[in-house]
Amino acid sequence: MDLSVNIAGMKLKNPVIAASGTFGFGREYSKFFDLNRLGGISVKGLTLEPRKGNRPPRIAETPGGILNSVGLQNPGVHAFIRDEIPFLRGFDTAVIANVAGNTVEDYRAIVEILSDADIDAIELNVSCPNVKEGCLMFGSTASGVFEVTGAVRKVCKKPLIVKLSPNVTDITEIARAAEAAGADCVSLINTLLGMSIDIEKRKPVLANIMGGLSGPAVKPVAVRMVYETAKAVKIPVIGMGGISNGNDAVEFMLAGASAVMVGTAGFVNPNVWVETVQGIEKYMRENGFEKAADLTGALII
Amino acid sequence: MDLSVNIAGMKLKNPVIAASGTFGFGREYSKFFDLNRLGGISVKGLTLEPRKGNRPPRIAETPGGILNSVGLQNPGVHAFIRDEIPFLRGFDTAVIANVAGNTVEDYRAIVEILSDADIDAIELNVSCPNVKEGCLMFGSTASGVFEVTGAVRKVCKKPLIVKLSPNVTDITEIARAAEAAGADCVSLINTLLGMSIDIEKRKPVLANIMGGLSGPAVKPVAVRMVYETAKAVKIPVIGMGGISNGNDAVEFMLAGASAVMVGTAGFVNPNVWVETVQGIEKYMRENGFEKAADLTGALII
Amino acid sequence: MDFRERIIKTETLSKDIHLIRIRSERITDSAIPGQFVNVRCCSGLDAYLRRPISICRVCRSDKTFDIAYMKRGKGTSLLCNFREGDAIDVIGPLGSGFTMPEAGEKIAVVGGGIGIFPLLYLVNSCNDVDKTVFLGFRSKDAVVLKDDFERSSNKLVIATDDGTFGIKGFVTGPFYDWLKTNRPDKVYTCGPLPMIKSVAEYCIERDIFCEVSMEQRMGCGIGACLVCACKVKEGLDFGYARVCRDGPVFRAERLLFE
Amino acid sequence: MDFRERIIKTETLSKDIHLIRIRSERITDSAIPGQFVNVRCCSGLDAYLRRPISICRVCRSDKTFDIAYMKRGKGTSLLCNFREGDAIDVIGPLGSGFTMPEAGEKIAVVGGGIGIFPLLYLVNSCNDVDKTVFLGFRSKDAVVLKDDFERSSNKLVIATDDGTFGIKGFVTGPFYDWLKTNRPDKVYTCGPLPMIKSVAEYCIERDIFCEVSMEQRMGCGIGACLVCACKVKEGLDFGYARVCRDGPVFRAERLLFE
Ligand SMILES: Cc1cc2nc3c(=O)[nH]c(=O)nc-3n(C[C@H](O)[C@H](O)[C@H](O)COP(=O)(O)OP(=O)(O)OC[C@H]3O[C@@H](n4cnc5c(N)ncnc54)[C@H](O)[C@@H]3O)c2cc1C
Ligand SMILES: Cc1cc2nc3c(=O)[nH]c(=O)nc-3n(C[C@H](O)[C@H](O)[C@H](O)COP(=O)(O)OP(=O)(O)OC[C@H]3O[C@@H](n4cnc5c(N)ncnc54)[C@H](O)[C@@H]3O)c2cc1C
Ligand SMILES: Cc1cc2nc3c(=O)[nH]c(=O)nc-3n(C[C@H](O)[C@H](O)[C@H](O)COP(=O)(O)O)c2cc1C
Ligand SMILES: Cc1cc2nc3c(=O)[nH]c(=O)nc-3n(C[C@H](O)[C@H](O)[C@H](O)COP(=O)(O)O)c2cc1C
Ligand code: FES
Ligand code: FES
Repeated sequence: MDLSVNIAGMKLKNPVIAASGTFGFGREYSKFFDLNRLGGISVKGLTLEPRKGNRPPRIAETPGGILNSVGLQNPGVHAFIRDEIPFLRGFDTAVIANVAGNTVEDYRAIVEILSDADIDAIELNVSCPNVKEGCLMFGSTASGVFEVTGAVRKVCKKPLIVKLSPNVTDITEIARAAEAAGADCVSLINTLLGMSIDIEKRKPVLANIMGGLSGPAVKPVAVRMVYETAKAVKIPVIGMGGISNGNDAVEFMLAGASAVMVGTAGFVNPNVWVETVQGIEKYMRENGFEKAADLTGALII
Repeated sequence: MDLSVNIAGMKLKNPVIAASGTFGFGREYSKFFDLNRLGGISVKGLTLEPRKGNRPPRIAETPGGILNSVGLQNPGVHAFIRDEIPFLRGFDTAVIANVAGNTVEDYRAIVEILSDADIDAIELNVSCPNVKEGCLMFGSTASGVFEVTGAVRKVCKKPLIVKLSPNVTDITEIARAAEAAGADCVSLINTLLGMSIDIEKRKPVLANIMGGLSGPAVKPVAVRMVYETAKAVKIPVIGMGGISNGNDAVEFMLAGASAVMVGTAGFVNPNVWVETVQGIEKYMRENGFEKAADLTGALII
Repeated sequence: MDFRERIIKTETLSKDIHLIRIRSERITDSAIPGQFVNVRCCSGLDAYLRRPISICRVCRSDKTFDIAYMKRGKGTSLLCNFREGDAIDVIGPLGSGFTMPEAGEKIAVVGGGIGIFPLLYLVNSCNDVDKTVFLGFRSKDAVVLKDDFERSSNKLVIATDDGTFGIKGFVTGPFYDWLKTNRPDKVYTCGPLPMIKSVAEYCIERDIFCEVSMEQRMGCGIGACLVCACKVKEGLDFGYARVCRDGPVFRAERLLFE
Repeated sequence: MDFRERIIKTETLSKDIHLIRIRSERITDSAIPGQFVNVRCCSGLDAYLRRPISICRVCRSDKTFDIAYMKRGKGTSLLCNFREGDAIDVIGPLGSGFTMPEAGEKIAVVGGGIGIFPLLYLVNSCNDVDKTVFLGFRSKDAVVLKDDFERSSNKLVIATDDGTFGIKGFVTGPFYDWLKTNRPDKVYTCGPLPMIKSVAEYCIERDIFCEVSMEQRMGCGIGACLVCACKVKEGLDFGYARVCRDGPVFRAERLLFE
């Protein structure tokens, strides 16, 4: 059986990638399992300069999911290149640099820097709901996504993944804008904007008031958007949102995803990434799939 | 303690309303509890002519929620007036006629008919995700909502509630359009568009492929949208989406809702409506609120 | 209203089939064969919706009833954790029941897989009736409640898909053979779609009274949400009836199988 | 990796406080005072995230450790269902521990509410040290583990908010009184924010070594997700450290209380 998938010019040994922001730069989880078992790692969202992130509390538990409002706390792209890439390159797994900015110029600058770094792909986060200005604005309109993707494309020497926000009326319009502007791949979904209130304190649980919803609760919305997007664009789609096991991953692949990312579920079960790979394998074996790539879009309508 | 609330010219004995589509015309649940205990009932979505609805399966269970694709099966407005209003009027609870159509003309015609019927308010469903054409299209743009609300307003002699779709980039823009066109109130959220796949059959669980997500899973998205909307408009807001008890209802009211609707949770617990009223009462008692109306927007930021 | 009742015993009938006996005056006082209960499998979100399970046996004297279920997905797996003495939240009895045969009539009952459970309650409940029962199972391991059916019927025919028990093949085979020399007053069927469809059509062609118990995914289970649609004739047109309230038992003529 | 361990016993310490003793070589072999475990309270969605709970006692010889927790919300309520013999999924030991005092040193420990649990493991673990312990509780009913603290400290002072046990008022009162005539080498504190903030500031002013164990809502619990932020000094600026990995124990000087 062949678990490998080719997307956006990368060959991944399997379709399971750690989702950005849930996996740091891989160091912590490397103590729990062998990172070589992952198809890839999308690192914590990077910005040009270091960012402190938002005030705590930054997390709230909701029915079947969580809200987070980390707000892009990160050491900046230079520290990433200096301190983290060498560590990540110690493993045979694709390294995807997730990036964000406030202005088109920010995005262009960071992508230019990363284009010369030893990474496999760049994932453009145009959809982070947890920062006041910047990336959420780009991600919520087709023109915004077109503009930032186009600007970045000119300087990007790596495969370019654009990560889409689910907080939009029509995800296909946004995905097509990314494709038209030169994206090699789209990934979705980022978190759904949500809010939770502590009724005893009469205050929002998150200091930031709102945060991004992820985890099992969002899965049906994510699967729907992946399905719609995969039909709307020709470039490959990376699916995510609530994946907790191999069956969930298969669901996204049948809906049209070429690979998947897994995040929140790892907080509960640090084995989730490895188990997801094993689960996909088991499904393939039991259902007569030779290649993981054949799962993509194999839904019968 | 005063549980009553005034919204859109109606006086409700308490802020808890049965959500449209989950409560039929009240007959079934009347065998489980005394409908007099409800603030109001929003009936199953009505159309001008009877509708058959979608092919089954029409429901899928998802993590912490459900997808439905009933597709507005209903006996038509005339049968409602003839057969159901007399029954509903046997109870001292507000009757809200939830209506939908394919064209502005449909909406106008049904509202005109209902304006002379013995009901308390009309809830315009411009946001049903389960019918191919029609109401979803209106609900997803501010101009569509403005158009249909405006057309209906001219002939509507009852308090007019416009029910908003959460499947939009900016809910406040849509809510403001409804307000500008003359709505007396907005209710939200309708269901989030979602999809679920049976990986053994490799087919969508729902015959309709996609359906509307409701239940606890959507609560954080709903609370966020109620919070945003209540700040954006001056007309009252009815909040819903995943409410399962009094604490959830209080969460929506603190976020800005003047009343709440409860639907899906009743499938699991037919006592949920009564328990929600009791739960609000308990919270008020323990937290020194004299009037339920004082809960509205009492969030401390 | 409180729907919690006490579990009197639990039993494993086969690898995948389990039985729960519940004490409930509310349910045993009014239940009729063909009805079901809607069971909460956990108190939280893990199997959020209730699961519809047929009433399989009722003992009015000691106020207990049985449900038998196959362990399949999340909900039924959680049901396996229930133990004697536990409280279980069951709404019911729900839905329409079978039209009971008159004394002296001759009936045939055709059940497959989990469809046999409501039929046991049916055959248990009719006296002075000539009852022939046809049951289909996957294989020998899956055969359950054989003695119970045997006791309360005049004749019991079992078929298994793989021939490891009784007649090999679908249960419809021996039933149609039997029909060549027998004309029942009423036929009742419940089980996999291809089976019930075939039985229904066969009976309609021969103008034999036939009732079918249908399955569909449910929301409320009481008729309010319209999710449990079942395609039925409405005059010259079609419409959707509610399995939970208009059914689960329907006259064969009314159904439009897809 | 499998994080399931066996529960050796459960115990109710007071109305709201419960203790679970768990056998785990993995955890007892490496744990140090101040560390915590991240506990899965159910296998499903009802309390989705793990809950961080301090290690309260370790017995290296029989490979067991204790956690004590207050029943508050969904997760801790579910924890109350666990019984002797059950498996429990615990990741740990996690986080930084306290700087242990040297032999011959004099320490003071100031704990309030659920903050007392990691402090018990601390005082239990240091020998040849002069230990004075100050514990604050809401009221008499809430006083737990008194004998344990008494046994392993030189002096134990208890205060209750309502004066139903020990000294009336906040525990900081007797601690500051004690400081007038005593100068500890190290002070350790854990508990409600106003308390730890006051203790930290008091010690900083007097240039006494002080370590504070912090609480924050967590996601991963291992340092990967950055949700458990705690405001700390970074040069002349501030930054956010991770309670789960950079803490939960921090030097008082490093913290910026909000
Ligand atoms: C009127 C009626 C009577 C029934 N009687 C019995 C019985 O006596 N014994 C028995 O073993 N089974 C019976 N079933 C089928 C039983 O309801 C399903 O097997 C069960 O719901 C599966 O739940 P799960 O959690 O194991 O599966 P999951 O796949 O986890 O269920 C997911 C969702 O789909 C629904 N679902 C899945 N399969 C079915 C199905 N076949 N029919 C209806 N809903 C389904 C579930 O209720 C749930 O909402 C009956 C069904 C109906 C409609
Ligand atoms: C390092 C550390 C050690 C701790 N040690 C102990 C201990 O030994 N004994 C004890 O009783 N408690 C301890 N706590 C607090 C304990 O984690 C919370 O009481 C518990 O998480 C509440 O969960 P719940 O399900 O009851 O509440 P819920 O309100 O249902 O929890 C909802 C979410 O908020 C989080 N949360 C709620 N309160 C807190 C809190 N005070 N701190 C962190 N997260 C919180 C939960 O983990 C969960 O993710 C510790 C906390 C930390 C950070
Ligand atoms: C704590 C946290 C931090 C995140 N940070 C980022 C980020 O920096 N960049 C990004 O593109 N997505 C970020 N995400 C979104 C995830 O990558 C992913 O899109 C989302 O969580 C849905 O997947 P999941 O349900 O498997 O977690 C973050 C998610 C979480 C929970
Ligand atoms: C089975 C079902 C049918 C519904 N039908 C309608 C409808 O006809 N009209 C409407 O405006 N909303 C309809 N809704 C949406 C609900 O009224 C409500 O907006 C939504 O379910 C969120 O609330 P809840 O989570 O409490 O169910 C339906 C929801 C469900 C689950
Ligand atoms: S399940 Fe709601 S109508 Fe049948
Ligand atoms: S909880 Fe994830 S970094 Fe601390």
